[in-house]
Amino acid sequence: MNLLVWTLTVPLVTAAIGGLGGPRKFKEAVMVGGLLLTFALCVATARAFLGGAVPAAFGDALRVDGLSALMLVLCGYVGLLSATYGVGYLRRNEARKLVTPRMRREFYGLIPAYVFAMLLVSMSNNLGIMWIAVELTTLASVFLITFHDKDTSLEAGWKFLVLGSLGLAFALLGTVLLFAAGQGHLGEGMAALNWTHFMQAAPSLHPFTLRLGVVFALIGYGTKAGLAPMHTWKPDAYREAPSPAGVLMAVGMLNGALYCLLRIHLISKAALGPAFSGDLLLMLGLLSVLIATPFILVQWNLKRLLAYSSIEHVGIMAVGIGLGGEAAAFGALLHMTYHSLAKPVAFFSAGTLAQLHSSSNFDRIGTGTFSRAPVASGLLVLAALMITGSPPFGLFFSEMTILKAGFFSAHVTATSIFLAALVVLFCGFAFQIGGIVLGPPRDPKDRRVPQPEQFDVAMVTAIVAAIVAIVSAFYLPASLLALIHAATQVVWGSA
Amino acid sequence: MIPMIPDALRAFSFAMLQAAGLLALAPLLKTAIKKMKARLQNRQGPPLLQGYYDLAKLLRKEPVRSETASWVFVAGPRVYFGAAVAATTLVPVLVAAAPLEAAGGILLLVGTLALGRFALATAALDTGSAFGGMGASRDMTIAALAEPALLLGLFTSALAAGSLNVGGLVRSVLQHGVTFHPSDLLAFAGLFIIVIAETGRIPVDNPATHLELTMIHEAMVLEYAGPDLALVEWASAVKELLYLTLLVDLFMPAGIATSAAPVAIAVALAAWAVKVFLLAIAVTLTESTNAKLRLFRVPELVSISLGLAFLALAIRFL
Amino acid sequence: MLQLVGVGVQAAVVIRLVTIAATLVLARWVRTCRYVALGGSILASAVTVSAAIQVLVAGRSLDGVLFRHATSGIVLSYSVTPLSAWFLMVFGLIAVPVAVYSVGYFAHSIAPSRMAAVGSGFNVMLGSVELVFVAGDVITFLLAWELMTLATAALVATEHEERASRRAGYLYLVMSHVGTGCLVAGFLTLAAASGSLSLSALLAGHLVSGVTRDGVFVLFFVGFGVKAGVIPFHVWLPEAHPAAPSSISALMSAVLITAGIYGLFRVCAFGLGIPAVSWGLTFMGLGTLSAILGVLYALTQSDLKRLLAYSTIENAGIIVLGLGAAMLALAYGRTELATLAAAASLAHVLNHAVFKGLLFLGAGSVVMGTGTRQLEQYGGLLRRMPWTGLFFLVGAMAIAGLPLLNGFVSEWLTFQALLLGFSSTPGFIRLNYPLSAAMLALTSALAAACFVKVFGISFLALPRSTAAADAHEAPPVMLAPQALLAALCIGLGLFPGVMLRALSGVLASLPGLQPADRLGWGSAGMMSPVGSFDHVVPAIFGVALMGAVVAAGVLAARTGLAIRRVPTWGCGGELSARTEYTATAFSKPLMMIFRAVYRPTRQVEALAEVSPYFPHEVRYRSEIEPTFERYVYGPLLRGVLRVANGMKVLQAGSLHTYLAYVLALVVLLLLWLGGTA
Amino acid sequence: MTTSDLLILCAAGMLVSAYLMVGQKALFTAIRLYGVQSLLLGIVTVTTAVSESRPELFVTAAITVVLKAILIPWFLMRLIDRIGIHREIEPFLNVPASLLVCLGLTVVGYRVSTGFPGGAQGVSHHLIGVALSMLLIGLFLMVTRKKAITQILALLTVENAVFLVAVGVTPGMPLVVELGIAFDIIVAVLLLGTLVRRIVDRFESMDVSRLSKLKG
Repeated sequence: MNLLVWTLTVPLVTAAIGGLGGPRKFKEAVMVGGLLLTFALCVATARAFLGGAVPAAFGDALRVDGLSALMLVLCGYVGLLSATYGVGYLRRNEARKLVTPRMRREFYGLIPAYVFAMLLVSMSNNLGIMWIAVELTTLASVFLITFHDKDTSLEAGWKFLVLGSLGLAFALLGTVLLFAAGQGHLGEGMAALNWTHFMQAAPSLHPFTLRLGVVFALIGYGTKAGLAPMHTWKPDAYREAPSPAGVLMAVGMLNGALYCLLRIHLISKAALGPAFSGDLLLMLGLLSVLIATPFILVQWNLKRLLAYSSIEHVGIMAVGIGLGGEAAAFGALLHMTYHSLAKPVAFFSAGTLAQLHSSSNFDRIGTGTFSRAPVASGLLVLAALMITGSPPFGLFFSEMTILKAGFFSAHVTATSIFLAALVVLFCGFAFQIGGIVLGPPRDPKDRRVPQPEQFDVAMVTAIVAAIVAIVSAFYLPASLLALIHAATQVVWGSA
Repeated sequence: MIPMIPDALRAFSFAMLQAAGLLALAPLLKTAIKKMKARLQNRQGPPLLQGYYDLAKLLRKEPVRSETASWVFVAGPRVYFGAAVAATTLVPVLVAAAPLEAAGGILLLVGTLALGRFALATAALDTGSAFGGMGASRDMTIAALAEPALLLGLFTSALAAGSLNVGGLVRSVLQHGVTFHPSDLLAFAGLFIIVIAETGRIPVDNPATHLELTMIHEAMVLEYAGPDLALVEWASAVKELLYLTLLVDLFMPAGIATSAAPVAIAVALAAWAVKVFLLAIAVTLTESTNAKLRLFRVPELVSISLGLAFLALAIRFL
Repeated sequence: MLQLVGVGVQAAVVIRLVTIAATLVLARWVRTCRYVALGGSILASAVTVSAAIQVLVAGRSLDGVLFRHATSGIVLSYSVTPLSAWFLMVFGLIAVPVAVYSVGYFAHSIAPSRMAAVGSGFNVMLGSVELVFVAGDVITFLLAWELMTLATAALVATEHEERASRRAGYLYLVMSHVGTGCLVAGFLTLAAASGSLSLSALLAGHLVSGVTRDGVFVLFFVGFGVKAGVIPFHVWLPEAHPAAPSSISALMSAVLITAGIYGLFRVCAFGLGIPAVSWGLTFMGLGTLSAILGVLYALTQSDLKRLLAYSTIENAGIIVLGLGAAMLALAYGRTELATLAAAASLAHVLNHAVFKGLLFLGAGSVVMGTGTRQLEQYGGLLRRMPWTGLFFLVGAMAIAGLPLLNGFVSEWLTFQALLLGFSSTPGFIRLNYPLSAAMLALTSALAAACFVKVFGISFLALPRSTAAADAHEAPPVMLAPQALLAALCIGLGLFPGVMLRALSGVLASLPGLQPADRLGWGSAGMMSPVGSFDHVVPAIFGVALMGAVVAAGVLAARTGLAIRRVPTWGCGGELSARTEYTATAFSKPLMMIFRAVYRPTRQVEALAEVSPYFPHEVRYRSEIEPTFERYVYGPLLRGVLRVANGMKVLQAGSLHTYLAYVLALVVLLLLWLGGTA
Repeated sequence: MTTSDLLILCAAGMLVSAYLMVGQKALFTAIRLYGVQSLLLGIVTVTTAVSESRPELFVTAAITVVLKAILIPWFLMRLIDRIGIHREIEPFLNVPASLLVCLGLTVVGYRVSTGFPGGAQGVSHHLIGVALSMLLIGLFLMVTRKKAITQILALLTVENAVFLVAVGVTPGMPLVVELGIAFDIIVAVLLLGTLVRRIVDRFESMDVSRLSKLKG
């Protein structure tokens, strides 16, 4: 059976088993094992691609090119991480009698399901399938957001669902309009919605319809990616979702949505030239970075902080793509890669701290966590340095690449604003993280005495993720690098 | 470039000679001013040799030191004295060349005097008496305010003469012929004020006061006795003479010897004595016609001299 | 030989990395960890210095590749120019002694649990500074620059339980980061113009012109000015220095500031083509301002390290003043003058590093010995800590610019530059030279007053607190470095020619300058390049001075009588520390005279029981107004936060608002698309 | 009357239904209006299928009618019966003003529709114009209405608009995609429904404007 199909089946099956029930150990084993296998399959697929093959299934509805391959590997990796961390996460809650059977079912069922949806997005070559897959991620994440079933989580869930569905409606309209733009040039049936066909037919697409379609598609998928001003669901969702799910959203959903944006952008680029959708992306990206800035400066909650940081990062990537040019595109993809590697560390350490203090609000966490949770705090600082693009970590290089491209391009003013925002962002982050990590240890008389930090599977996952992220800054496996370059070829091929 | 050994020897012996001469004459100047002042107040005043008697007495006295003081207290007067004496080797007195001209010029001179002051002020803090600190603080304050005016005044002449080395300066003035330029007057006035301030004369400081609270220099050396005090007094006297000589060199070098011929030397000596004496009279008149200023009025005085110096510079070179 | 240099640079980096790794691994074994960290640091610095000296000797710069970031295709390259070699040498002269000192210092004042962190931070900081000096391309430079900032910030916040330390660290971090932002913008603008990333290509000048050029200049000036501590970008400095451990403070003053100066030299002065007149004037003006305000603020401080920090601002000002003179000279095409001024500036970089390093190390010993930074708590330390006292005195005299010590040398050169500038600059602009000269004179005199106060109040007379009364002398391992630096102060003071000879090649390598061999006069003397305007040979004078001092000693010792020790007269009362003159009192007259600058506020309350004329206790507190903090940075920060808070309404929690954003965006885009194909 | 007239009539009908939704507050009526709207959409689909002889559109029509004109309205009615809340509370913008805004939005929609191949005349032009206007009006409803149910209805209106476009300007989406989309919509509606239930249970109200704890 086809490699891609396997890659999709495994997480689906895992989800099914996880959702059904059974002893905890068994479920844990299934989830971790399944997602490990999935990751392996993703890597295998990528290898196959690098081997020169173009893995495809269902008449090119699923097709793996450079971009997809990169996405697959990243999604697989993040899926695995969130599975292992998730096991630890749930165990911690079990230990504190916080877990209901419903939660177990949802947790072990939804996380693999989510991974499945992400993978489906990443390998979809058919705009219709792509849309359906994205919708699936949305539906799955609603449960994860309302996982803890608190007032706030209901609120967050509702907002997410309404905004998300609206976005998807727009995305659908966009898809329809793109399809309409290709009247009679796309062929018949299922294949008519294939991205590859669009690329071939690009010159003969009807420009206005196409423009309209691109606009709606960008808004639609932009909502999922969390580009401003459609970003508003993100802080709420991230705060409410359990950290493992948070990672899936912050990396998986973000990458997936970015993937969709890229596909649309590429069609429009092929048909209308890079300027049209490029400028739109640049504008939205810049807006995102600018919007994220003040909220990071005056933030009151650790996870919301991370949410705004991911709004910032999707903005950075959008800017990178919008700037145009191979260097910038490469920078954006490199940024995506490094972000996918670094963000989990942030989520895991923050999640741990939040669990220890049974809240992610700064006032509850207090100051001087170094003294009571050295490992988590250390990782948090490390992660903060990484995601603020400090040297010598990877994001420094990717941001430098983008900035350089920006100053070399015609968009100097935009890039300068962008740079200024980055500076302020860094300061805000330093302030917030420093505020909780440093300082005197909170007084022992405090009644909300935090849990002690213990060395469990979640912690191990966090540490491993951190090591991977650090090493990757200096050394990326040649094959992964090849993938990034291949992806760059797709996004800004000389062809 | 560095003077060969024989020249070095010659230079140093010359230096010693000149230093000794100034050392010998300094007490005389001090007493002379005292006496003239007394006369202006219809008093008899001390005998002209009083300065020498005092020094002799002090040098013979038993040295008394505070038990809270450290070696810095001992070093203070010696460095102060040394600096004052060494400084004399940088200015020409009778011959149009400073003995240690090779060593440096005006900047070094000013620096050396600052060094002496630094040493004495530091030492003054060593005894733990409040007056020492008070004196040190005030002395450093006034010196700090005087410094820019002093240097600017000196720079004016130096720039005019195209040399920052006192000897070279004198020579170039001589060879261009002693001419008068209005800026000289301003510069001179400015520098004269500074000399008054630096030598602790009325209206800045009152060398004759016995009320500690109004003291500046005197307060600083209040804890010294015997030989130490002698060194301080003597050094101050030399410093004063040095300043007057500097004024002479800068503004009325006429008569200074350009060769080592005995006659020339003799003439130079006479000329120098007269000029210094005139300046001494000027100092006396200032002292007796002014009242001592409050400490916080001193800045105004000094800023006047700074203004004068700057004006001199301006009208000379613009 | 030059190949060796390359090896040296790489070797140094490798040693650093290994050291850092080892330090972290050995975290558990505190002693070993400390020795490894500092030993490695010493080794690395030594290697760097040797490399630097080779370049100085060869007089040619050397380029090479350090590390190739395969992922982003970014290449980190190094290029040791004579200029960077000079700064590297300065760096090494301080870094090695400080490391030795820290062997003793850390053992005493760093919590064992933090040894690994501090040790590795120490190495990261030094390594990144080295990298800043040798960076051959923009990315390397920015990377090193940012790393340097982060490491230093972390070290400043070592005592992060103290609010002050956190605040200082954060203030420093933010200001430097804004600076870095400016640098990124500036460098990338140049890079875009040149199409290359190598500094040598970027800084060839002529890349940009007109407004762009001025804009870039401003960017760089801000970027480097922050690090250099030039007023008005100085506010972080007096906060960060006291907060950091003393050996780190020494590094910050002597090395970190120097990195900023390096930038000003490399880019602002000699990297953007022939400087504009306005640039030179800006530098001279702000330099003078920094010098005078720095020393004035230093005067009134009662916290020893804070005082030293302000005096660092003063010296940075003097350096920048010299540089400004050089730039102005270049603008008028006066090579000789430019060379002289640049020489003065570079010389002062070295001298300041030496004596300020010395002073901070001394301060470290004192703080360690007494456990406080407050001058008012010291007194009589010379008895308990004779050696520290002696070395500190040397440093104090050097920084006061007294002859025979190195401070005098660079001040002499600066004065020469200013005077020469006056006589060789056309028009009214020339008048700013004597003004600067006068201010410089005032500065050095005030510095003298300031350090009389520091030394006198802390080391002399009676102890003012029990802490001072039972202070203990620092161990030899901490004294030796001070001895070395003190010796350097004297050596450089007596043989300035040596330094100038070393500078000659450096100056020759700077565009628009000529070799400065005419400055040195033998190895003992200096002379002004034009005619026989002025020269100085401190050594000769030193002999005379020694002679005179000895003579004085003999003269005074002539009477054979034994010395009688008596208590100091306590005005009738019995003498105690409370009757001593305090640091505050010492600087009071100047505070009154310059009240326009200080805007002092004072409150005196006399607690009297019987009659107001006999208070049994008088409380006096006086503080000077932190002008820049209050009128520039405070409002700025508040403004930013206000805006940020205002933005919060965007995320007020109402789903309807969020939907409205989307509606608005859609409608806007639709209108923008219009219709009618 | 020609097919094109029929199409335009239905489209107009849909637009009117959207306007009516804006115009009143009774939830039942709103749901019925939605049902009618979906029915009209179905008719449009069938008509196009006949006129352009595109049999696969019959399936689409079937899905539309069954799903949107019957199932979903039924589900929503049941929902509000359970909850027992029947009237929309005062919206953020009063009715006359809302209608004015919607008028403006319609203008925008039509203006844009002139950019299509059909140009400013022909059926497709009207269909697109109506669709885009409905889309904007739906979105506007979501912005102004406070009740969760109304927001769902508004969302579904937007969905209808999208389908109208699909029918109006495309040769019909591929069947698989159609089914997928339909499935997704069902799930979405169910999800929304359950969420509404939970919200009501929790907050004793369906007023989503009260859900504003999460700020900043």
